[in-house]
Amino acid sequence: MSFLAAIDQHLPVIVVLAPLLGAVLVALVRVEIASWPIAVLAALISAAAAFRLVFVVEQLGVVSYRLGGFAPELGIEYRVDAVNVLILLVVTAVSLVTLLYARQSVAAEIDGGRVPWFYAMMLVAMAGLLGMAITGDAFNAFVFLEISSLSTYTLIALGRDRRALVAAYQYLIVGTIGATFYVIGVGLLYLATGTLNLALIVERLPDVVSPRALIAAEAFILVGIALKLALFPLHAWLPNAYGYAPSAATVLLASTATKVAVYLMARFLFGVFGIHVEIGPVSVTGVLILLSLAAMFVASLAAVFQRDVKRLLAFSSVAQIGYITLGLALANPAGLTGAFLHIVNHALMKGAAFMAIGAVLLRCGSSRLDDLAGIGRTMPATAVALTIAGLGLIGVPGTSGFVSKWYLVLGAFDDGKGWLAFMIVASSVIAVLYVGRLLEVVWFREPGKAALAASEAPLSMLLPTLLLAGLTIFFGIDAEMPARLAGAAATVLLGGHP
Amino acid sequence: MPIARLVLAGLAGLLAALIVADMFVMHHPAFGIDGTPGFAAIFGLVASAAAIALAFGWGQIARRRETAAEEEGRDG
Amino acid sequence: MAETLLLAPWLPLIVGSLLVAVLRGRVQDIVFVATPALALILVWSLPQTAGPDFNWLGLTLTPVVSDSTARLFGTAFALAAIGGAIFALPQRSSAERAAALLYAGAAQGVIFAGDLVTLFLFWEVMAIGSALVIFSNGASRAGLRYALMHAFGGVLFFAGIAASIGSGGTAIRPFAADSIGSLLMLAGILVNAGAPPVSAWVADAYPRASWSGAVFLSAFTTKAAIAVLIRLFPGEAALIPVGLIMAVYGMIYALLENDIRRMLSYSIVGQVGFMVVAIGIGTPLALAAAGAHAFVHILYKGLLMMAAGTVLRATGTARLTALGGLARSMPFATCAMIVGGLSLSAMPLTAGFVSKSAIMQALADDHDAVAWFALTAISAGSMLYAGLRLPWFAMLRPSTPRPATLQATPAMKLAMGGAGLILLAIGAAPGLLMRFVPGIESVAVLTSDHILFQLQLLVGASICFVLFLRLLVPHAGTTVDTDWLWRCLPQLLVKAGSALSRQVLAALSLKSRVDTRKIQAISEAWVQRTMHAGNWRTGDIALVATALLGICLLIAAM
Amino acid sequence: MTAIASGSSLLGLALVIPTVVAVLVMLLGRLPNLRDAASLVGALLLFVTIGALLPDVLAGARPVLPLVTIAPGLDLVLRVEPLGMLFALVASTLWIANSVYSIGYMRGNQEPRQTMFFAAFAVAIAATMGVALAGNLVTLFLFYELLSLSTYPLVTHKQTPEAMRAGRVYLLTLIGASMILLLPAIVWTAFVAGTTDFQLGGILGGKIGPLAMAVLLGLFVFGAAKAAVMPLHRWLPAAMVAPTPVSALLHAVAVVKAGVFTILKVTVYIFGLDTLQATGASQWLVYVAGFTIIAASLVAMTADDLKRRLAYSTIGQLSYIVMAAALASPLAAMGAAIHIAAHAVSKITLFFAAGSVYTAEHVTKVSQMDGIGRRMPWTMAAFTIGALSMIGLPPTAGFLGKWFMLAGAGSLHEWFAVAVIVVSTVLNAAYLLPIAARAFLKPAGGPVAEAPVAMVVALTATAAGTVLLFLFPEVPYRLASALVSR
Repeated sequence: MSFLAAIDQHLPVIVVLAPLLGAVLVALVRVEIASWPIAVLAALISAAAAFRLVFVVEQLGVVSYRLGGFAPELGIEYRVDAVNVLILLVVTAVSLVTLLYARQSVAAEIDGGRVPWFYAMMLVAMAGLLGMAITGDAFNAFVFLEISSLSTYTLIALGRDRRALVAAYQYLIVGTIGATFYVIGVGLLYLATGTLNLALIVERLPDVVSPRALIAAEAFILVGIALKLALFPLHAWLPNAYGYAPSAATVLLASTATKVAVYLMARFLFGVFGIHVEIGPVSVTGVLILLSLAAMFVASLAAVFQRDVKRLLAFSSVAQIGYITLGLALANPAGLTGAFLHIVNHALMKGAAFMAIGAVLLRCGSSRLDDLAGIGRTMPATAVALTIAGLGLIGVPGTSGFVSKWYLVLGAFDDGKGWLAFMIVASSVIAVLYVGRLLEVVWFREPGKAALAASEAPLSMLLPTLLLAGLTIFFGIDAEMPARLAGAAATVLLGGHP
Repeated sequence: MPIARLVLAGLAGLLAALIVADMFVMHHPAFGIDGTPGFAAIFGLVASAAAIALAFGWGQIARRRETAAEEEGRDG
Repeated sequence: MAETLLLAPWLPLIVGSLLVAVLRGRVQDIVFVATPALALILVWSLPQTAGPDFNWLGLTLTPVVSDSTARLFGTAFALAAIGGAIFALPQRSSAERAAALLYAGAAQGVIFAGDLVTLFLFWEVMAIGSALVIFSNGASRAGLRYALMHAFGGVLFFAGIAASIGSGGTAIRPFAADSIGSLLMLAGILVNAGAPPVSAWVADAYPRASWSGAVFLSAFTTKAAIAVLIRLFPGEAALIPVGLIMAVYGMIYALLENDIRRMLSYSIVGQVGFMVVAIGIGTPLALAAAGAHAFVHILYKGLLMMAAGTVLRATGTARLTALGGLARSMPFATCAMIVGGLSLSAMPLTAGFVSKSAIMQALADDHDAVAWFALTAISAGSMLYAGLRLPWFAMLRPSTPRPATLQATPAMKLAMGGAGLILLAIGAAPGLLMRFVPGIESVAVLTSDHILFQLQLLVGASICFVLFLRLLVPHAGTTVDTDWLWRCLPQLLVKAGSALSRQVLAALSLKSRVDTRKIQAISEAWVQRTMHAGNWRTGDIALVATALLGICLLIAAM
Repeated sequence: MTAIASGSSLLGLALVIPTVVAVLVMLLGRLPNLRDAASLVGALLLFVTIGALLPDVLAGARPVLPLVTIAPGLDLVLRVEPLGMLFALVASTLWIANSVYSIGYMRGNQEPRQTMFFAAFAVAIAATMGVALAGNLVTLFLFYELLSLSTYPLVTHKQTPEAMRAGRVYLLTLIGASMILLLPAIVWTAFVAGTTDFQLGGILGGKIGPLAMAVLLGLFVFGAAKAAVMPLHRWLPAAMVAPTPVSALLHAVAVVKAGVFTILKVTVYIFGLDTLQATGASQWLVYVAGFTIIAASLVAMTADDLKRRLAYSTIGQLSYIVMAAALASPLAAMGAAIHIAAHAVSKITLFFAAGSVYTAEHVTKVSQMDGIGRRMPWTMAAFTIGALSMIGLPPTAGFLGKWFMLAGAGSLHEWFAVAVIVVSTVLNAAYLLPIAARAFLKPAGGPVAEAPVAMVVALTATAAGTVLLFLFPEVPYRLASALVSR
């Protein structure tokens, strides 16, 4: 057995362990200068492992890793298939790019002494998210959920604005409620089936005698996750959290945190309960479609009226999550492909957008819309990245946003829901409004004092920003790779073989 | 205006002569009445008078003293 | 076949137009006179066979084809161009010369066109050429009005052709005015013919040309329209009333007019009215008569315009109020004016008598009493203005004559003399005209009853003239005409419209201001409350989440 | 097979050449002569490339060049068909004239930022080629947007507050309309028809009701705001602040033509003329376009600013094409196609003349043009020819398209359309001829002094082209026939 093959065997655990160990290392060293390289290295290892996993999974289909070698009933199983490998890839890649980006932004936004804490928390959050994605154990997922949540509260609280503390507190309470709901649901499942392993739960579900307990479990779990993924109308924590967190943290959270929650929901919906289960007279898909649509429209409209760009983008995120859950609710290959594509694409473009705003914040000290006036003249490259990201949010052809919406529309039609396709298109029109408003200010307004004083973002921030923006364009023109991965994920979720 | 009266008398004489001559020629009337000797003379008198009356009357109504002089001057 | 194209009568004229634009001096003079002469030769050498075809834009174009109508009009147009060119030799304006030759060439093109598209193309070039003749005299506003009128007539004709092309291709054939397409065609042609309600363009435009340019203008446009009517709408009954109105209109306005050239322009409309009536009758005789009258009319109206041009050139004015007593100083022009005026009045032994007789004969044969009597009466009226009023007030009446600074040159005299001689020759020997106007040989012209009839009519008119001379004295001023429709009405409409729109706008803006304020208030409240754009309290979030869960559980419990 | 293969490589070249020119221009910024030579040579090469495509297309070949597959069922493809061929031919031909003219204009007026100008121009041409040769709606949309973006720096070239404001209106209208209307229309089409490929006879027949079809058509027509159908016409007069070569680009070579081209292409290849005719879904557009024609002509009559008058003239002329497309008859569609070419060559002449007058005498208003024809005879003679073409008088190109439009309207008994054309012809004459009359008939007031030679050469060439196109309409006619034949 070669060295590489040995590593291949342990890839699932490397993905999670690398950032966790990195965090510990950063926390122990506690030197400002050293923390960033360590964090980047940890993220790099994790990303490399995730990247490798993609190939392994494509070959093997499913990679199961038993921690400590215990049988699934007792121990914890890490289970990687086409679905979560995509999530792993997104989370690690975006985290890596975010960390690359973070150095100067963090140096400017966070007090020197707290910088190591920040990186440590970033890594912990990353590890938590990865763990949620990779684990095949319902309770273990809860543990990772808590890990990621706790670190996230800290990250938000590190924001220099005092409102960041309020936002963090709010998120803490809401997140705890969500986690509690989730763990109650898992407990109910355990009572019914006697196991916490998802695969085993699925096996045993047909024998469950009390459907009520099951439905109650489903309700607790789904509402709990919905809180975490900011499904409308449980999204109210998100704009504040994203708005006041340090820029780098916002990038990480916006690009990955909600996506992992979406993944978890998909896992439970498709893998455990079955998407077509009905809660009484109400079908899950119907409710989900309804809420998704509400998110798409109401949150988009709310974004139109925002005065702070970070909040604007945050509301936009709520809307974009609506697209993703809509894709889940469609529950057909095209719709699911669209949903997973959008997870990828939204991570890229929202990451780019928040990175650009972070750069503006660094240079102008404000993310208020009015202060961005004319920034296109003094920070052209940043503004270009912001523009590309904005176009992606609209779904302009040539950007990746178009491709994912294309699949969503396709899915709607496949489902015989032409009106839904129309709604998708119509909500994109609202996106035109808020993105147009942003771009109008950035490019066409006369520069204000702040904008005139600003200079182009430092290269270390600019390059990651442009990288994500560039990928947004690239995947808009050649979406073969992400479409293939998302398609595989959809196939797996729908019960087929990859 | 003696000259005018002279001319008028001359024309009247000419017309009388023509009418007389008209009585001695073979007519090819198309509508009957136009074959009557002297019809054309009477018709000519009446028609001309009517034309003058019509034109004069219309001139009283529609004639404007001012010309489009400013433009004619400019246009040459 | 294609070499027939080289015999196209319009070709030397259009080439000549370009040459004249480039050349100067004596060579230009030669080209200017020689090309119409060459055109006349070509009119008669062109074989009356099927013309050559060209494919253009998916259409089959026949740029030149000859028949007897074409030859008749072609001859008249060529003569007018020759006479006009000779007459215009003292006029040194290269622009006018080039425009005149282009105009004459396009008119020939209309006559010899073998299909509707070619016809229309030349029709438009004719409009451009004639407008340029007016423009070349510096008459920008009149030229623009003229150009707009012809753009209007042209596009009507164009639309008609384009609409009719679906049913029957582009062949030149008789149409019936029963579809909108053919009605559009008819309307377009009638605009050029000077039919009501746009008749006023003739008198508006032609007098704005130079003393020589008006000679060309008087010849082509309206008569080309007559030729086209003969080809496309023979026997269209609607033309009879149209022609009658034109004849009456032309007579009345000519009787009132002070400016000689405006009077002659009104007279054109009146005389074209005779032809239009004849085309409306539509019998072979009537059509031939219309053609013959057009031929003769081109000659005598040309002669009259030359006489008027001579007076204008000599004295600087063509207003009757400013003229008089010129007979002695300008005997040649006076003679020309009298010959032309008498020919217009159809005096026996002039050419006008021949062609008008043919028209009256056609009306009589068709038993069209109303038209016959009306046109007979108008003939008497024509005598009043053209045979009597014009020469009397312009030349003969005793008055202190304005000094004639520029005497007619030999070339001008040659042109006038030539035209006058042809008119008298045809009048004396009608066979000259009848020979190449097949169909009117049967008309009795120089018979004793006919001559006597006409003489009585004219002498009767003369008696009236002497009797009512005071009523016919020219006055300065203009008569309100149909051009009020496009010269005054739009201004009134614009004024009224802008006043109205200003009020409407004021009302609207007041209303919209109120509305926007209201909308703003509502939207802001909506944003604050409904859109969740503000901050939620944490408790609210928890409440919503719990409620959602509760609903789920409630449903599950049921 | 070889023909098609070479055809596809030519397609690629059509995009590559202007792109390379753009890069070269940027690189050669310090060497103005070489830089401008690059533009000229590029224009010539592009013309040759497009010209080389012509025989194949006329012979019935439809070369295809797949660019990239975004995702299954979502391709970027270039494909030549007669209408695109015509548009590409027009744009590439006029690029030559415009390059010559621009060099004269930019140097004559000592404009700043010339390198940026020529580079953006070349990119705009590349985008135009993409629009013309697009094989499906998605490809067309991409290049359409690229065209909007690449012309923005040209519109704001002067960088005055007024220019920036105009650029804002320009970009917001064009991009906004395309995002809000055109893109949904494309997506809708894609999912109704299952494809966005342009296919003769349309792809929507029988798949969508008449009302929905009318709505979809509306999305396309107003989404393609470059066509300036009222009420989305304001950007065009606003963009008049740009230098004249840019106006020429907007009005003649690329931008507005891209708009009407899109509409015409959509009516022919997406809806299908027969389908539109059978359902009457485009009837409303006849009225809207007709209103635009008349209203624009009336506004033009009141405009004293020369370029503004020309801008409203363009709005009217564009709606001729839109109206002809809405008539949905083969004849009218042919007229629309031919009018794209005819209007391009004559409107570029008018703008060249306007710019020439500006360069030589800094005259921008009609009321200042007394006797200018005597001082600048070549310029104003060309202007007059262009004006005649706008009116549609023979022997100028404007006649050609009008002929087919009228024939189409007449054969369908669309008397409203006929009346609009009749009235607007008179109005066109009423606002254009006075300029020529004023220029030539008023006293000269000065010696003959023409604009720089390059400009005079360019405008003389396009004026000659206006007449030559009338005399030899073979190529546009055959392409237009191929457009509607099956």
